[in-house]
Amino acid sequence: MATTGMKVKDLSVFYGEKEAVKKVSLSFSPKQVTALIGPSGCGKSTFLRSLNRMNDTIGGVKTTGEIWIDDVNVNDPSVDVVELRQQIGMVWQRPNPFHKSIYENIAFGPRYHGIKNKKKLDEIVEDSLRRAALWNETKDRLHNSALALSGGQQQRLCIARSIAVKPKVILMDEPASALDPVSTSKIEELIAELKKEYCIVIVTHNMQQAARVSDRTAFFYMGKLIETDDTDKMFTNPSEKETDDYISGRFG
Amino acid sequence: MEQSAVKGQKTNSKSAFMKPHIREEWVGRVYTFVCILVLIATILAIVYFVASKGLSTFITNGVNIGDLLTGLKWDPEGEPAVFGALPFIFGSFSTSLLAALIAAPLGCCAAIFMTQIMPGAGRRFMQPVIELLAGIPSVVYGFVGLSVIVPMLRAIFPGQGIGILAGSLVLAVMILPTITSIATDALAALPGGLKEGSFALGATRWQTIYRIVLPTTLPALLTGVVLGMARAFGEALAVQMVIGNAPHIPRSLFESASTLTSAITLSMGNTISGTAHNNALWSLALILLTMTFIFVFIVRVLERRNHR
Amino acid sequence: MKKMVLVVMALVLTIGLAACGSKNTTNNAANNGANQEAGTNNGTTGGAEGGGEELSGSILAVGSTALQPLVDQVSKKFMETNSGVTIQVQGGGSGTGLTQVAGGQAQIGNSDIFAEEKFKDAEADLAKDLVDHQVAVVGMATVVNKEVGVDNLTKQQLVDIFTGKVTNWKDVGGSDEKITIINRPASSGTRKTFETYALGTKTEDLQGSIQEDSSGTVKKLVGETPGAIGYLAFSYLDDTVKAVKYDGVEASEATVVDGTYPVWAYEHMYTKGEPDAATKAFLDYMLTDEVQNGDVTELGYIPVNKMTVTRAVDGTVTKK
Amino acid sequence: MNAKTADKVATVVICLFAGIIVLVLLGLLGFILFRGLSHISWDFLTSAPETIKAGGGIGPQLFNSLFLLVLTMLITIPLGLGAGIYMSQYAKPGKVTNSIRLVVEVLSSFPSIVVGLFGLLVFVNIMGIGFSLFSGALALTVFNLPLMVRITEQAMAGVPREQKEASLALGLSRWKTITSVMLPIAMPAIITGTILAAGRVFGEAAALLFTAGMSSPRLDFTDWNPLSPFSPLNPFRPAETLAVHIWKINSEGLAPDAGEIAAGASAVLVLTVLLFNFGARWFGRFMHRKFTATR
Repeated sequence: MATTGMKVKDLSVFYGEKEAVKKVSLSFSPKQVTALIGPSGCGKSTFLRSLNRMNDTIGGVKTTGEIWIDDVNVNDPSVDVVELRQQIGMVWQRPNPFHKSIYENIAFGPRYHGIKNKKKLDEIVEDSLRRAALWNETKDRLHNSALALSGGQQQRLCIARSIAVKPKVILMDEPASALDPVSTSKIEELIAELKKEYCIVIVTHNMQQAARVSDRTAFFYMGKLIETDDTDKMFTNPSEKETDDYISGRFG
Repeated sequence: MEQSAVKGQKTNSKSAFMKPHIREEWVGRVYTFVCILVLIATILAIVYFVASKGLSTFITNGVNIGDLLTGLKWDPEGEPAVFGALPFIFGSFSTSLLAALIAAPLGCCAAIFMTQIMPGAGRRFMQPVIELLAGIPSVVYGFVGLSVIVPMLRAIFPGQGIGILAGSLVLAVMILPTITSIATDALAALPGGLKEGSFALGATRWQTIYRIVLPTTLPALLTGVVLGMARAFGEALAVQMVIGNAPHIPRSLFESASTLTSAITLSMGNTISGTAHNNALWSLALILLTMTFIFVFIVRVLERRNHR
Repeated sequence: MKKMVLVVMALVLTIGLAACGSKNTTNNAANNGANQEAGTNNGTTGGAEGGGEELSGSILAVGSTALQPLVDQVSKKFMETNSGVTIQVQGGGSGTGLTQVAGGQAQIGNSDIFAEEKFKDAEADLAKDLVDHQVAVVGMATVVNKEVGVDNLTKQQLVDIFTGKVTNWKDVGGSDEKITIINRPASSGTRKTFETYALGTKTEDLQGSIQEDSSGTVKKLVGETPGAIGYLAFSYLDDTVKAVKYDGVEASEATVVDGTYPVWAYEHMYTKGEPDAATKAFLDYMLTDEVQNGDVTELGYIPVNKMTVTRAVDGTVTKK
Repeated sequence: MNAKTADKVATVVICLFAGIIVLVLLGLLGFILFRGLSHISWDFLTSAPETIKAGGGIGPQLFNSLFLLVLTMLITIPLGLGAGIYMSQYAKPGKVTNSIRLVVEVLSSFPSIVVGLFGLLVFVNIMGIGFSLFSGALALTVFNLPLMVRITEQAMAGVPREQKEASLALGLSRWKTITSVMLPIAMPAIITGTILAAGRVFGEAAALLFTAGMSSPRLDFTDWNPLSPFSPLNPFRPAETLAVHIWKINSEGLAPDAGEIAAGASAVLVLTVLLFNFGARWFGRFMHRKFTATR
């Protein structure tokens, strides 16, 4: 079902006068993981956040260019942002479960989108938690507070929460950078699993992680997209000098 | 809607109608907007009300605005009536300034105690104690001031006990919670690394507080003090009971004086709306309003500096 | 007791209404006697209820805090018999009361002083519409701290004190103690009365004098501050302060009534134009002997109909 | 003086000052309670006041205070929440928003007597509500509202941005995000603030002299029909609150035991505010635990 990718054309993002993202064109294919890498402040997070217009919530941000998901331009002012966001899931750097029970964290979205049937909701909760590899750990305490989970579990809960509303694309902003190595590898396994169904865009600082999980990689530097290619090629034989320097650790 | 093509869920089958989430959003926006309109309307009404009444002293009663602000003699029922509000302005400033001078060190010490010296017990015990001070009604403060502070001052110092010092003492206790809670918040918000860095360099706790903590939080502390002063400036009943209310600039801290608020409270009910005396009282209220604006403005400037 | 009062009231009201305009009703004695003691007599309420025509309406009486307790108490009794009438009594000060009644928001404006003295400047015309109803007389005594050792002050001595010519009690025959003046604010009716009838002159607020609006605070301050002098209505006098003679005349109800003690004022209840039926009935009820000798006396005022002298707006006193 | 000594001296001084504050408060409370507690009895709390006789109670006043508080809160809370939410979520940052914020602060520190006279003119006279609990509640709203707005705004601003974004990213509308995700998190802070603000309402006198009035009609505590003029629940009847009663008794009280009644009533008032304070802390903690803890 979720076979949609995204196409970005000439996307620029301004914080007031400052151009944080400069005319980036990039496309994300379905059932693939695309990693966005680059030094801090290169604009990759801003780029990611503009994909579901999350930057709207911050004052003073202006976005130009086109972002296509199916036949809809995300940046079109007439687009219903609420409906749009339902199709684009998002996971943050720090786990941010709602201050509710584990069950409510998952069921909250679907119920809002019209699924009132208790049985159906139960199914969605179980299914989402299973996909996030969290079911076995939480099935006995679904109605306990989500805040009592460990950091890694919370992050997986957040992923489960975002897939519960059946998005087409999942955006991940450094999803494992606040976690320990064990939790990190669990998240990475999960990403590999999820890519079978979703188009995933992940921002990461960790080059090994990018190499491990992604199919394609895009390198951002100073707000510009320097290079994008298959991950294997990027890490072995980049065509731009800046990419090579960054990957081999000469700066950043 | 163009979206419908990509929609995977049946929730939006109603899209021909108004979508529920748009309707809901609209309801929320209208509701909150109406609330803010009510708030603004209230503010405008009260400002208009005070300004129109307060300005009529100058317009209909022909009092010179300069005379009002700088005049030393207040004889509203005399022939001819004289309206000089300087003693009240002086009284308001001196009482609130003195109150702030008394309360600021106490409040800051309490805040330091609660955050730096005994964070656990301090917050659990001191905080409720100080918030309680904020909850005691001003009538009770005035009553206690009249029954305890005035006789005490009368016994210790020459004079009648009543006066600016008595007013300041009562006010100091009343504004203590404002100053303390703002100072506590500022000190608690200080990044832990800053202090630890100082300790790591071998500085004592006092050196750390004195050289690192206080300078960094100074703007916030000042904000607290100014807000406290603003509250002192506007307080009426408690001050009126202990200050004596003579419309003169007193020669000492223990001589009967008057503030803007005490002059208003004392005579407002006794005068008839529309008379020169009544209008003059509203002019005092207008001065008060302007002063409060200035106080808040100062706070704003301090806060802005704090953010930088 | 309540039922008793009810019966009496109904009677009084019936007669009061019947004999509109004439102040003295016939059943004085019965009322006075019954008032305090005859609690056992339950009476038969049924017949007495609404003896006259049924009154209805709501009355708002606003103003003087000094008059409020009296009006409040009497209004409650009045409402017992006239269930169709609701009376609200509020404070706020004489100025507020007169403003409200002149503006038509209240039916009755309670005031400590003549409306003509309050309405000035642009508002002077408003006083013309107001009809005065004098319901009680309040006497005012000069009070001093007990330690000052003075028990008589002449008018001139008082003037000297309140204008600041004399600043020590020894100059008026007391102990060696500095004088502290506890005054009322310039807008106060009490102060106006005191200045007009005790001092005969307006005074300015002196440096170092204290001004308090409430009788309770004045009493407390005079009682506690060494060398303090102030003035209080008779009803507030007690043994914490000392009332001094005025020109040798004792401040008491008797001296006020016979006109020898001049420091007193009427308590006014103003209506705008002629009052409506319910308001009129209530005002008439205020003047019945039952109220005058009962509640008025009980609350420390002096019954207005006992006075042997009357006083006009301009202060001229005439024997009745 | 070397650094160590200075440190010790400073610590002692700070502790001393903190001690002084506690002592002042305990002294204050002790004074009020000591004078008043002996006078408090069930009869005092429930019987009606007397004008000139001893032995009057504060029953109606206590009831009026509580009822007025409820009324005020009924008006203030929805308005304050809405306006606070607007200020923190919908208002565009800029000059207008800032100036509203500024004026809100001015209003919350404005002398209450002016608000009272404003209420007399606008609510009592122009709107024709008369001296009544409702007028009083509206007047109290005038300066409680800014407080409420500020409390809400600060509480909402304290909600982590990720929480809001997580909800928005799930495809929830802003309003739903505010009501279902942000408000519950901000709730403990709002409740604590509200209860503390309630204490201020409870103790207010000057604004009520001119709006709710200084006298009570006879109350029939058996008649609970809010439309009947003698029913305690009728919001359009005049009512004297506890704080106003204290003020009145202190200034013009004629009863022989006026002093004791004032002391007793003050003690009741302070005890109630104390109760509010502890209630606020307990409730805030309870809510916090409910929303965050493991259970």
